[in-house]
Amino acid sequence: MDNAMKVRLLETMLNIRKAELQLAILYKNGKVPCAAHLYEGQEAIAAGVCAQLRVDDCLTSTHRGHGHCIAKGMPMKEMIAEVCARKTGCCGGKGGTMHLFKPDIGVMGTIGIVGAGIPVATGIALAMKMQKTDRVAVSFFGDGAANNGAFHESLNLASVWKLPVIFVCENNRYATSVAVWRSTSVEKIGDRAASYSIPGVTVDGNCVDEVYAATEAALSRARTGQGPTLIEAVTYRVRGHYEGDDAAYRKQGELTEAREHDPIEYWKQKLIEDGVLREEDFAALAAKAEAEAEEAAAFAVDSPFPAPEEALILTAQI
Amino acid sequence: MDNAMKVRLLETMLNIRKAELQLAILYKNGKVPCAAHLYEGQEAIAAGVCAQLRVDDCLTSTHRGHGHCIAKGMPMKEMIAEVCARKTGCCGGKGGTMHLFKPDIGVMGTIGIVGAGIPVATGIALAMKMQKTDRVAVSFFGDGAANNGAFHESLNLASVWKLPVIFVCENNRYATSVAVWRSTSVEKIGDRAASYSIPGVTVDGNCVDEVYAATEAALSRARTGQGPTLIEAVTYRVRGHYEGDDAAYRKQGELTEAREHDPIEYWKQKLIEDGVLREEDFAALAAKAEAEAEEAAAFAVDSPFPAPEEALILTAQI
Amino acid sequence: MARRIRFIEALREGMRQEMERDPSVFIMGEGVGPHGSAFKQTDGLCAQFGEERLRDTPISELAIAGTAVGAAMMGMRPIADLMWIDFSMLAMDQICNQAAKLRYISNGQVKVPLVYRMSTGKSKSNAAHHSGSFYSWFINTPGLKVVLPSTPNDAKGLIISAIRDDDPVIYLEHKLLFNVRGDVPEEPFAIPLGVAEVKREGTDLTIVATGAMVGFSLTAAEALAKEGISVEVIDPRTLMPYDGATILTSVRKTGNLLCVEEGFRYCGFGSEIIAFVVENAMDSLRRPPRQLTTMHTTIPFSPPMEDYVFPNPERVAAAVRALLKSEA
Amino acid sequence: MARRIRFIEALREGMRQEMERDPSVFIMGEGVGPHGSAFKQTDGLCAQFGEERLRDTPISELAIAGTAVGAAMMGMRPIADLMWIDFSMLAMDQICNQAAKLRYISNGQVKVPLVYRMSTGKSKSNAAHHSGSFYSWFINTPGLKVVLPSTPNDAKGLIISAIRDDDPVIYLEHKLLFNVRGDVPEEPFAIPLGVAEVKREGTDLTIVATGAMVGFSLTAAEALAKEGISVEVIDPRTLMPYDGATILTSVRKTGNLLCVEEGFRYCGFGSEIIAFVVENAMDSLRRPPRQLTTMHTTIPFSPPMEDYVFPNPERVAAAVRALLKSEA
Ligand SMILES: Cc1ncc(C[n+]2csc(CCOP(=O)(O)OP(=O)(O)O)c2C)c(N)n1
Ligand SMILES: Cc1ncc(C[n+]2csc(CCOP(=O)(O)OP(=O)(O)O)c2C)c(N)n1
Ligand SMILES: [Mg+2]
Ligand SMILES: [Mg+2]
Repeated sequence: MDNAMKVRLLETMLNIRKAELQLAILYKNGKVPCAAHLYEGQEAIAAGVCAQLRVDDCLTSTHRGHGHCIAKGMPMKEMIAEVCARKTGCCGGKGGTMHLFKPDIGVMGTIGIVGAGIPVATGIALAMKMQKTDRVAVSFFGDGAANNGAFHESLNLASVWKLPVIFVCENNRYATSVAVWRSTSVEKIGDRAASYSIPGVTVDGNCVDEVYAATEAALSRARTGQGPTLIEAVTYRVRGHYEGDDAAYRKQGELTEAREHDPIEYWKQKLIEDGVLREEDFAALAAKAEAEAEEAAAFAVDSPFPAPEEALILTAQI
Repeated sequence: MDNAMKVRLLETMLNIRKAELQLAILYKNGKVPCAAHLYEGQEAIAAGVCAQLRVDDCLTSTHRGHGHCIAKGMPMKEMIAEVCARKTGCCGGKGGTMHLFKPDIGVMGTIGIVGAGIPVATGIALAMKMQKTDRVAVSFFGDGAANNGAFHESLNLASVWKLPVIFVCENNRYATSVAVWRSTSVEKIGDRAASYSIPGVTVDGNCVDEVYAATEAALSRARTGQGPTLIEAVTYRVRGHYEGDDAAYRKQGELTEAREHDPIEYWKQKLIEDGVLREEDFAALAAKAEAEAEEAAAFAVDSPFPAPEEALILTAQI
Repeated sequence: MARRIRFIEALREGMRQEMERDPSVFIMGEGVGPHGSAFKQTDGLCAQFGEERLRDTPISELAIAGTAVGAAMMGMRPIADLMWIDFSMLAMDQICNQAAKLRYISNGQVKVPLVYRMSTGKSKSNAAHHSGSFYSWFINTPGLKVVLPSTPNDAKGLIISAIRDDDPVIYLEHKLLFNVRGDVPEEPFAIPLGVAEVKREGTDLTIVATGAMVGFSLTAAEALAKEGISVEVIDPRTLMPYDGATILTSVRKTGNLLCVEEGFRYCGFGSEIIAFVVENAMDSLRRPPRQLTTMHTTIPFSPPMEDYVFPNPERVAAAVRALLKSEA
Repeated sequence: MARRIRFIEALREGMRQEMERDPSVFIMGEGVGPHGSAFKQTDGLCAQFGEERLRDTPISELAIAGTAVGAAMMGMRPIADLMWIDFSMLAMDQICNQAAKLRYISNGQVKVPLVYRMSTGKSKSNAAHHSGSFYSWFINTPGLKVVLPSTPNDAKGLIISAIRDDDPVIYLEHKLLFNVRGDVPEEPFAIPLGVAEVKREGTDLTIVATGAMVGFSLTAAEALAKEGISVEVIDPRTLMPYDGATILTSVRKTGNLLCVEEGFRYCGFGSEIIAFVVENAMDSLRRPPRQLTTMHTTIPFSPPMEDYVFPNPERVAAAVRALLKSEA
């Protein structure tokens, strides 16, 4: 990884963080019409994976998908405006926080049904293979989704067909209020790869370099026709399940501990140690990201709502 | 395993074999109103597992479930009459070949949807545990079912809740026309147990002693609150997928080879070698099973069909 | 003794009282345990009954639904919370192929007494994957009963009946109703399944409405009364089997029928009721019956569009006026 | 040039010709490859197009349906064979939550051109898990089109339209029809979705029937003609969106309506058509409309019981007679 990439990873993480924090404010101010699931604390995963994707590679994501969109290159404005239900959002206000699309840069949908994006990504990879490209599909999903049948069926199929897809399981230790150990029968979700005869790794999802390295290996497999890989990236959901959730179910001290292992802080220190970055560079990058996020938020709030009747556009005659 | 048990296993296998062969004849003679999936060649699995079950242990099974019913103690007459759609069948003609029940001996249903019996057995085990019994549930299913989401979700849940259930995957090398290696991403389905942190074994499903031993271990785990086990029993489907299927998709020589490893023949030889059985004992047992099967077939054919209006009994007001 | 409590409290009280009465009743689902469920439906129950009887599950809808089937066959009375009705699409096989059918195909040797609870309908910008109201699928499935209460009282009386019923019952909880208040007796009571309630009497037109549509219709009826239009509002409460007799009696009296239905139009509950009424009492209809439903589109996220596609009290009133103005 | 071929051959020919024309079309499902599918629908296609385009799958209905969605979004035109409609219950989320909705929620940025093929309906003692005809669920879902051909000609013309359509289409194959013969043009042709066909003209009563019920109704009409009763038989062919205009025209002419529907009654297609007709043309109905459906019960296995619960030509004729004798 060269220095430019190192900085880019930091920038992406900062962009995601700042965008999410803006959304938290917008939510508090009543500008987001429904509960939203924020990605704070998991930025290293979206950043580390997407940094290596080409614009024509594709992803699917989940209810907690804002970060993946930003990392894949969606302008903050379009994401935030969509979450704020505006006409200028990436789906014109039809999708919302759990349904973000921008296919021309490979965002093939964040999906509100847990696990449902996994077979969809598998199908995207199938098309890529049948079309004889070297494009790659990535499916982001949570630890909770790894207990759903969609996970099992998709990984099996992708393996049998040697599809160019990377399954990225973000283990943030919770599925709503349920701690991962209470619902998941395996210590490392990455180990489930063995059931499908594909490589599986478990990395620290708060260390962007680890995520990056795992993705690099998976990508090279995928691009060269060797099939899928499962990456488990262990992280922690520092916010509630959704904005407004007080997360009273957390274990004592858990959150504080997690906050101490912040992915941005980790990477910043690393880059400073490596001499790639100075404190003031970081401050500048953070300020830039924050400014962009504020601007995007202002753009969203200033944008019009769609007209009521637009609801019926694209509904065809049925 | 004592000698009585050894002979009992042989008897059970013979009973299943003879009953199935009667059904093949009945089918040819137009006495079975639909295609039926016969169990010939897999008898060691039903026999080896069920021999150790108590009458209050329960099982669920599949479209290929006649053998499990016999092994669990269903009188041949009731099974064959049901497959022949008679009023005297175990479900009064309502169920049919893919839907056999006899809950008072623990046959909680053979189910026509692939994989669907797996969560049902899991729930049976949950009840057994909540009711503070030491009863055990067994789910029989095929290699094909092991690629279905129901498998994954159930094994995970059963492991998390440490339920007294044994998952028995009968790998007969085919799911309809599709060979197992063409649809299944793992060499040994038993290895998938690791995804759920439960023991998984792969045994020769044509060797009833291997099946018996694996079940013994699984049962003792289940009865003592240690949770589920996955047993893969490798066998071969010597008939077509259903009666009438010419199975043209088989590989050259495959069938002949499988026929040479017949589970009944194997066990017979073993018992003769061990001095437990003589040729003439075997002949007598086979004749007895055949007579019983013939009698059951005659009973079925002589039995009345249900009256048309019986269709509406149990339909409640809705 | 009745007192004013919220819908969600009434529902919870019904579950609590049944759990106290019958040790075979238990609840399973994602977050039903210590957390008390997505909408706090089971708040406090885990503290009372423990995690054995309030079982948090993985996100495995198929296994949740199927595990409930197996447990029910063995004499338990599971209440499986599938959260949003939308997620039940992952469990349709266990609900409609297994739970609904096993009693029949076993020739009555097993029964499957369970409740599938699901939240349903519009809320605030819940968007395409969390706004479902496709319960017509369950109505279409022999072997299932379907319940959709519109008041706290009905919520309690119907959950108790649903739990006690020996067949699988789909119990729908409308998200807009959780905080609605009403009088509810403290002691346990059962509202029989299959019995409608006339929520308002009237003489000019019959509205058949369910769930949140009942309140909308009552609001509309209030407004219309000032215009001299007398509307009768019937809430079937049980959608399957529905109380055809009460509906027919009303239509015979008023001569006019409007179905207000949050589900989609095609093969929906509104179409069903209209078909039922004309098959059985066409002669009593003075004008063509009508239905007001959610528009036939995927549900959009943004409030203006979302509001546009759903029924509301004003639209109900407008539909009544239009119907009464239509040619007899 | 038309020649007499079987339904299944017509269906296969339609798929073959589209696969020849458009390299983005492919077929996936359990056993669709070398084996040629459960009912031999794809017999020979694998030899022609290879296993890349006739993809055998594991028994993973959810993944099959979802993989089709992903591939379709990327410009492929998958035909996913789910075998029996009954198994689609395992894939409802991908069919009704994803395939049906993604074009809409993406605001048209993606489209999802795919076909889900499923065999449907009664056959010989297929019993509770293999006799489904619950396509009303799909009709109820915005974003889906639903097709159910009753003749070889329609089978071919509709599969071609289904494949070419830019939205997901549910293509239903009735098991009793696979071997029915009829005239079918050799060259490719498309029957537009949403267009009914009057399969027999008549003046006394309109039957709306689909799938195998069309043949039953024609047989009944033949018998009734001898009694002097003239029946018009309309096959909507596309169940969603259905051709309301053709149905209304017919009912305005005959004044009487019978729906013959293999699905269940409650919230079924029969109820839908009756509701639609009375909402739009009640004044033209001389007698209350009726429907003949499969009885509302899980499907029993044994032939006498099975025959008892399904419609058949005699029952159709009896229903027509009863309707015409009912009070006007
Ligand atoms: C199939 C399905 N079941 C349940 C839900 C409700 N739900 C939304 S998010 C969520 C938890 C998801 O956990 P995980 O996959 O770990 O993702 P995370 O929220 O931690 O990012 C649940 C249960 C849903 N949306 N879809
Ligand atoms: C969910 C589902 N999909 C497809 C089918 C059709 N089907 C019936 S049996 C079968 C093959 C099952 O294979 P396996 O599980 O290996 O059992 P076996 O037939 O080999 O005993 C299939 C695909 C079905 N009944 N249910
Ligand atoms: Mg999580
Ligand atoms: Mg098999």
